[in-house]
Amino acid sequence: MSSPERTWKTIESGPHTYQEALHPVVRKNYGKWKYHEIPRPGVLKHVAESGDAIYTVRAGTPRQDTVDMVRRLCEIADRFSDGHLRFTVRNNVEFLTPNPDNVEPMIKELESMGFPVGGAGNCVSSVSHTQGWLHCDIPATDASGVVKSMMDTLYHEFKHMEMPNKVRLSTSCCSINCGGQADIAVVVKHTRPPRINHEHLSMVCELPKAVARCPVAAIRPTVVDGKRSLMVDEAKCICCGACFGACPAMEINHPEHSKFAIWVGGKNSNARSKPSTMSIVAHNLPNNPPRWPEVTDAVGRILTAYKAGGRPWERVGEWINRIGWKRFFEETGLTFDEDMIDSYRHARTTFNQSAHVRF
Amino acid sequence: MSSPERTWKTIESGPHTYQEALHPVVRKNYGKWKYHEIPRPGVLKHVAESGDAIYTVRAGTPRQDTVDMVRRLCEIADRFSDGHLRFTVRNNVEFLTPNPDNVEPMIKELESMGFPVGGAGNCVSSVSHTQGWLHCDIPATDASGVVKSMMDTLYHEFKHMEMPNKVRLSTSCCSINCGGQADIAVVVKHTRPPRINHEHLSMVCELPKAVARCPVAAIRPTVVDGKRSLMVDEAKCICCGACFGACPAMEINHPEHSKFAIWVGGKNSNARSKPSTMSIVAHNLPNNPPRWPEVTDAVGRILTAYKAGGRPWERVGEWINRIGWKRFFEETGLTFDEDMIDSYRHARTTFNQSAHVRF
Amino acid sequence: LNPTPMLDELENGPWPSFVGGFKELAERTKKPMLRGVMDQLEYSYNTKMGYWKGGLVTVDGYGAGVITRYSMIKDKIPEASEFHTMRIQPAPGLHYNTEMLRELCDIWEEYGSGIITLHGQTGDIMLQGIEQDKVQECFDRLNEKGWDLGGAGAGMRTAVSCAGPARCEQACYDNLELHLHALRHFVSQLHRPEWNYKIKFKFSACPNDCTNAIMRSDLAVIGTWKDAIQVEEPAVKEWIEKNGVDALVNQVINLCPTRAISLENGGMKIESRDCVRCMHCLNVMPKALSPGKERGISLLMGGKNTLKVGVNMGSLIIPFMKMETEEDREAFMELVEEIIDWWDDNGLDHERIGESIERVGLKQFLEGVGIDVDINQVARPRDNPYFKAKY
Amino acid sequence: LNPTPMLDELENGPWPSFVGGFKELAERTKKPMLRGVMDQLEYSYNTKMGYWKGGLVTVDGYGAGVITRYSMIKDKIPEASEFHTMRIQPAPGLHYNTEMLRELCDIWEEYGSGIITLHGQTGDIMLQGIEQDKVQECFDRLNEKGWDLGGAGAGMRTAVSCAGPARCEQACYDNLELHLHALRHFVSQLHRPEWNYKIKFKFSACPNDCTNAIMRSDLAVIGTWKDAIQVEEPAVKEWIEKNGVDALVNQVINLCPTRAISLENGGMKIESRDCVRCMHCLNVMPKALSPGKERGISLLMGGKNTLKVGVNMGSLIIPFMKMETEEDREAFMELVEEIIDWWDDNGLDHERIGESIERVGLKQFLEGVGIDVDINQVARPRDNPYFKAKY
Ligand code: SRM
Ligand code: SRM
Ligand code: SRM
Ligand code: SRM
Ligand code: SF4
Ligand code: SF4
Ligand code: SF4
Ligand code: SF4
Ligand code: SF4
Ligand code: SF4
Ligand code: SF4
Ligand code: SF4
Repeated sequence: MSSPERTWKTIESGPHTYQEALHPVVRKNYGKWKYHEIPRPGVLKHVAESGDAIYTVRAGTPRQDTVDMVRRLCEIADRFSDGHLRFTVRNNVEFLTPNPDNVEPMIKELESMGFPVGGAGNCVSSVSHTQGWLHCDIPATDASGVVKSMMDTLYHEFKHMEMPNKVRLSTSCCSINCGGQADIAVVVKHTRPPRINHEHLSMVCELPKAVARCPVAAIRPTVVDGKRSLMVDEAKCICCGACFGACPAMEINHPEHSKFAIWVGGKNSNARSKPSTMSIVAHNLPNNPPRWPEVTDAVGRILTAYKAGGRPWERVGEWINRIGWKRFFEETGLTFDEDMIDSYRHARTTFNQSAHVRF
Repeated sequence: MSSPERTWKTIESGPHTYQEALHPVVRKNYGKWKYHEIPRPGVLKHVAESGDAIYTVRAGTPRQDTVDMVRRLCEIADRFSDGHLRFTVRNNVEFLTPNPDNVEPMIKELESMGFPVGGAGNCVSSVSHTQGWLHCDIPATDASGVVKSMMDTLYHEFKHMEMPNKVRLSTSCCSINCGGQADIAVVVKHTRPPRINHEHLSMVCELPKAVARCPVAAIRPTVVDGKRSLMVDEAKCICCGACFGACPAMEINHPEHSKFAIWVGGKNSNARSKPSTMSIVAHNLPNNPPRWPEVTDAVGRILTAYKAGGRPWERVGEWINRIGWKRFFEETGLTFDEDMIDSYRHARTTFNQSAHVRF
Repeated sequence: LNPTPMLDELENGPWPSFVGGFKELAERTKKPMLRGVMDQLEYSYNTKMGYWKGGLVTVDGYGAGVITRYSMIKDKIPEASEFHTMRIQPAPGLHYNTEMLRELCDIWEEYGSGIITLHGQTGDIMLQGIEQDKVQECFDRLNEKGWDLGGAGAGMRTAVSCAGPARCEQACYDNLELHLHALRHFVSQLHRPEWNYKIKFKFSACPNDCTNAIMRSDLAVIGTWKDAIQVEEPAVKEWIEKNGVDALVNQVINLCPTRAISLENGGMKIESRDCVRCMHCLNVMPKALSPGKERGISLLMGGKNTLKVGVNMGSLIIPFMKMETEEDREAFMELVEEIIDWWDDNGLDHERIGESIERVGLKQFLEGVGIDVDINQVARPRDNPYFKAKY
Repeated sequence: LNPTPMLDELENGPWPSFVGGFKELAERTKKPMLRGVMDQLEYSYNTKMGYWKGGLVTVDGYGAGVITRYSMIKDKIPEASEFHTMRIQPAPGLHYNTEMLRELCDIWEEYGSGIITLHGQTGDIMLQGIEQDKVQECFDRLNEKGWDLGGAGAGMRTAVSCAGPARCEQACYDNLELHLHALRHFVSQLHRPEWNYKIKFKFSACPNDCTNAIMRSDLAVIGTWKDAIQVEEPAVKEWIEKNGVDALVNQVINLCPTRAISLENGGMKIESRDCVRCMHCLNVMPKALSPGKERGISLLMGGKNTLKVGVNMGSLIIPFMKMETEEDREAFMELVEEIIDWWDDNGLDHERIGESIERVGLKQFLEGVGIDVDINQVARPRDNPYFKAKY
């Protein structure tokens, strides 16, 4: 890799410094903010102890951006927020200005460029998602496409604050779920044990690594055509796909057998209830590009029910805990089935060990 | 066993019938009760839809009773409750009378015979306990003695309703805990792996049974003095005592190494919170007959703190959940230590997987 | 009586003393066995070890019901060399009339020590202290009077019921009747244990679970209801007037586990569909609130205490069954038969049914028995994608 | 551009389209790689399979930071036969000025495809689409401007911080500064991965945890406070006047997880010792309530997603540390070094630290690192007696 004509000596600086990236009003009131309000969808007003206020205008982006797009955002920042902007952990862009008069014109401008303003307060914000066919080496779908399809149907919910509380979505292109737990998550679910590409395997795989990767010890060494290879005990295999990450010959992906599952109730904040992992509520949904209608439909139903039935401050999982899983399935039209009963390591702790019951 | 001169032919009747045991007013209003009140400690008043009322007077017993005692209770029943009485699941005796005028005289009589009236409503009721040295084949202590010692110190609490909610206690003479989960439980805790009595073993033990009984596979077959025997991997052994139940040669009991642990927060009712298992809060307390002062002291501290700090309707475990384990340990003067961190099958589910924190 | 200085300490203090009782009995009856058992107990108090070992005593045709105890120190204390216990099944709900009890006492004094435990934790009357050669006759005399042995060993066990409809406004089914029915149904398997391990019923007529069924029984039959809580508005008003809105909020609304109750204009409003039948608000306001009218049972399975796997609370398996008629009870018996068959086929030796379900899998258990999957069976759907479904 | 009918469908609809963006860029810059990558993506949309395989590209002296992608169908579509990603660490809190961003864009357009992901889930700027022989020079140009590569492989990873004190009234520590400090401290282990597996920091300045630290990071540094919530009484009054007592009860009091808030004469009373710093009441009443004055961090450990063990939320390991001075930050770095040493000694290959802690035991981990046992580390003490203590 080393190029002889190189003149620059690497500075291992780690993260970029942040001071110069902060708006002067932010720098002045750093750590001295007093409260915030949400004067309208997509706009936050933070007031400092000093009495200073800063307005934040938030807009959605496709995440898979381009230099052209980024330059356009820079133009907005130069015009309306003194050359400062930031991104949120959910791929939204934010412009901070102390000048309330800049807010409306900036919104106009952003919208006209196709960046929807919203994503703040009790709305559906942008989807945290992953690489998919665009870049990853183990994906079963294209997260960006699923997300675009989904957000087209949730455009109104992004731009309005009509939900009981914040709604976080995520989408992931394999069971590993780089997109993370969320109120509602769309994640690929493998449904078949891996088929082993024996030819490929002998070339690419460190055998003991693949064996070690399996959480249920379903992979065993074997010999195929005189060459050392692996075999999968299909009765044991739980279709987790971990082996595929260790060895590309453990072919877990398949155009028809890689499906989608929908998950709900993930919550990472500590507000009220403790953080909670999400639960599966639908599986075997087809991987149906370019618009994945079955997936967007399921997500839509869940959101419709939550919007109608959630009480103020209830996150999706908290809403379900109050109304009960039974009613959740009734109201969304999804179906609870026996495979949704946990059978993994701590399954017992998910049994209903009480007489608490819903009818 | 069969005796030749036997004339009676067994009737496999199962439980005794109950109709004739019910007070006539109970029979009349069976299934038609409307509400109850607790007019004074140890007395319940149940009112039926018909307008009938029945008064229950409840009193403590030693549980390890005698025919003399039982006959005395029968006398009371004949005099004051039309020859009907019942026992509660916690060894208290109950007399049911429709006549309110019988209540006070009956209480006087019971107390004069040494049966304390109480145990109803928000009090400490009798202790659910076990066989101990009196009868069991695997006990490390005498539950009846511990219970008598404890209840002597809780006499006032049995007879008064000064607790935030019901308090259920239990006491067991080995880790098996036939006494069950309770708000506060006193249970023997083995602290040392079993010593194997090899001589005895060859005579009494079905070896594979003992091996199979161990939950952590710490028992292995071996040969001692030319005879088949067993050995214990002491690094693995978790001192559960299960093997001792299967084989009396796996000597887990020891005058000094069998200790007591105190547990809190067991709850079986579904009221409010789901039923909950109890948590260990003290261990290594000595097995100190005839009065076990260290044990009664620890129980006393917990009750004092609960009585002072619990809110109406909070059971012990619910009180702790509100105030937090940290304060529980502070207020009782007990000490949380590293062994109280779960290390068994579902340990992970007991970690504090949140930023919820108490100072 | 020999001196028992340790035990004598337990005669002090206000709580009724079992030692005092034993002594009184021994002095009156002069039974040597009583002196022996006290001497052995005193010896245990001194040496901090127990001295009983098991054995096998039973009655004609039965395989269980007597807990056999031989002394390991009979050379030192010969009077209590045998000290067996007869487990006797009381009436459901532990109801007695004095005649029943007096007969029991008389027979027991004749054949045994006169020590009676009311009651054992599993629900038996325990007649403690009898010699092997008196067991059969004692049993026959008791059996004549309607008493039968309780369970022990790897079979059906004696059951417990709460007071239930006999004296409780919360009762949602006739647990005494079902108890009688069920234990008679399994009477043979109770007397002749031949399963993997013990199995216990407990019958609580409402979710307050006054028999601790959820933790102490493999088959916990708990009363419940399907429709809305019955509310008597004037009594609610009365309660609020008496106790105040702060108490309403802090003691009722704020303690409902699913936030099914809201404060509305100073009054309470129950969103019935959010209610999980926990009983709390009914307990606080028994005059004002009662269980709904469509009543029945829930069946929870797998409760047991600590041994080997750690304490296991029963899990809700059958959310609701009507339990009013003889047919309802028969249908229930059929279900339990199927459940036990499954356990017989799938369980291991010394494995309680809850352990079998955990090991084999709840889904597999439900499929095996043919019980419908119901979301009430779990607290939540799984949080991992690690399954292979039949698609 | 070749026809991409499947992708074109994703240009419809109101949400901004990445396809539209790519096309615009491709049309303007005429880079063949962009046409290639769109053709390959279209091919994936048709065949429902992915066609990238990994490899090993990096820059001088580093062992990670570039995600290498070779096309498996380069015979069909040669233009995107290489399509590597450079992971770049942004400023903590994802703050930018336009100058920084413009420089980044200009360099990237010169050497790479011009596709930028803002941001990857781990917090990197992802510059997607560059060929191997341009990587070093591109990096050098970026590095000159203060940018450095992010993490990949079995080492320290890039971190994420929430807005924190820059724009949030809830911030309890300076997470941006600690982020910078920590990632610089571990910069070498980030660039040269040599541990068992990856390890991630995330920095949320309060328990709202706007970076999802608890689930997505092995080392979740979450702001908290020790003393009582600061209450501004007049603002509380104002809130109640505006929203009513019903809302106070149903939206605040009734949602406090530990029932730390009571209704008292129509007002609210916080029992500070019952508060677990969940943030809820502060979120509802930001004008009236603020975190206490004695602020610092909690450290949670072991968060990760599903792979192998099922999702694992981080567990509270260090309940509180002050985090104000450079010394505080240094003390924290020392602690983390010890933690990672323990993991290095005790972990297995491809085992995240949370998995190691679960396998080895929390008690053993605490002892190993020398962290004090604290009841806050567990939700409850154990419910089984199955341990052998050193007495
Ligand atoms: C900008 C951002 C942090 C950043 O530096 O990027 C942010 C900013 C704020 N968050 Fe957040 N949160 C942000 C991601 C999150 C996340 C993580 C995520 O979205 O992936 C969470 C955890 C989600 C979860 O639990 O899974 C999160 C959980 C919260 C909560 C707790 C919500 C709850 O009730 O559970 C609050 C409190 C609130 O809403 O009042 C909060 C509150 C806030 C406040 C009000 C804090 C403040 O006073 O400034 C900020 C404006 C919120 C808003 O959008 O209405 N923020 N917040 C993130 C915006 C994401 C977006 O573009 O939509
Ligand atoms: C008599 C008895 C049933 C029996 O047939 O034997 C019984 C009788 C009643 N119970 Fe119970 N419970 C009885 C054991 C239990 C048990 C089991 C135990 O004690 O081992 C429990 C479960 C304990 C647990 O959770 O571990 C139990 C949990 C309740 C509850 C729920 C308490 C809670 O808030 O968690 C109530 C509701 C209440 O207190 O209002 C209740 C309520 C009642 C009521 C008020 C029901 C009624 O309306 O008649 C009865 C009088 C209660 C009292 O003593 O104040 N009963 N009750 C038992 C008396 C035991 C004793 O002598 O002290
Ligand atoms: C007598 C009694 C205690 C008492 O004083 O009340 C008792 C006594 C014994 N129990 Fe128990 N258990 C008694 C109720 C319980 C209960 C409580 C209950 O049934 O409500 C439990 C906990 C609930 C449960 O079923 O798990 C209980 C859980 C055990 C266990 C552990 C079972 C498990 O799987 O966890 C054993 C061990 C075994 O069966 O191997 C056991 C074993 C024993 C043995 C047979 C000891 C042995 O293995 O040799 C004890 C005989 C003592 C004796 O000499 O009479 N006993 N045992 C109770 C039965 C009296 C009765 O018939 O009414
Ligand atoms: C790019 C990114 C998704 C995205 O589009 O944003 C990503 C992409 C990959 N992740 Fe991830 N992960 C990314 C954030 C995450 C996250 C979220 C986070 O960090 O907040 C997680 C869940 C949290 C966690 O750490 O557990 C995550 C959990 C995984 C795992 C499972 C780890 C586990 O122990 O559970 C793997 C598998 C592995 O490491 O073997 C993995 C592996 C991968 C690999 C390297 C696939 C592989 O094994 O070959 C993917 C490379 C894709 C590519 O071509 O670039 N990725 N990965 C994210 C990194 C971008 C960045 O640097 O900013
Ligand atoms: S979720 Fe799976 S397929 Fe998607 S980017 Fe992550 S590792 Fe790759
Ligand atoms: S998919 Fe998972 S369970 Fe199946 S063989 Fe691979 S690693 Fe093992
Ligand atoms: S707790 Fe143990 S020692 Fe006591 S009676 Fe039960 S089995 Fe016997
Ligand atoms: S005491 Fe328990 S863990 Fe130890 S050897 Fe016996 S059965 Fe095994
Ligand atoms: S369980 Fe219910 S019905 Fe039975 S006594 Fe208790 S409160 Fe009454
Ligand atoms: S019974 Fe329990 S769950 Fe139902 S409304 Fe009353 S308190 Fe709430
Ligand atoms: S985590 Fe807390 S401090 Fe950080 S942005 Fe969110 S609310 Fe503000
Ligand atoms: S911060 Fe949370 S726990 Fe503390 S008082 Fe407010 S709502 Fe209750």
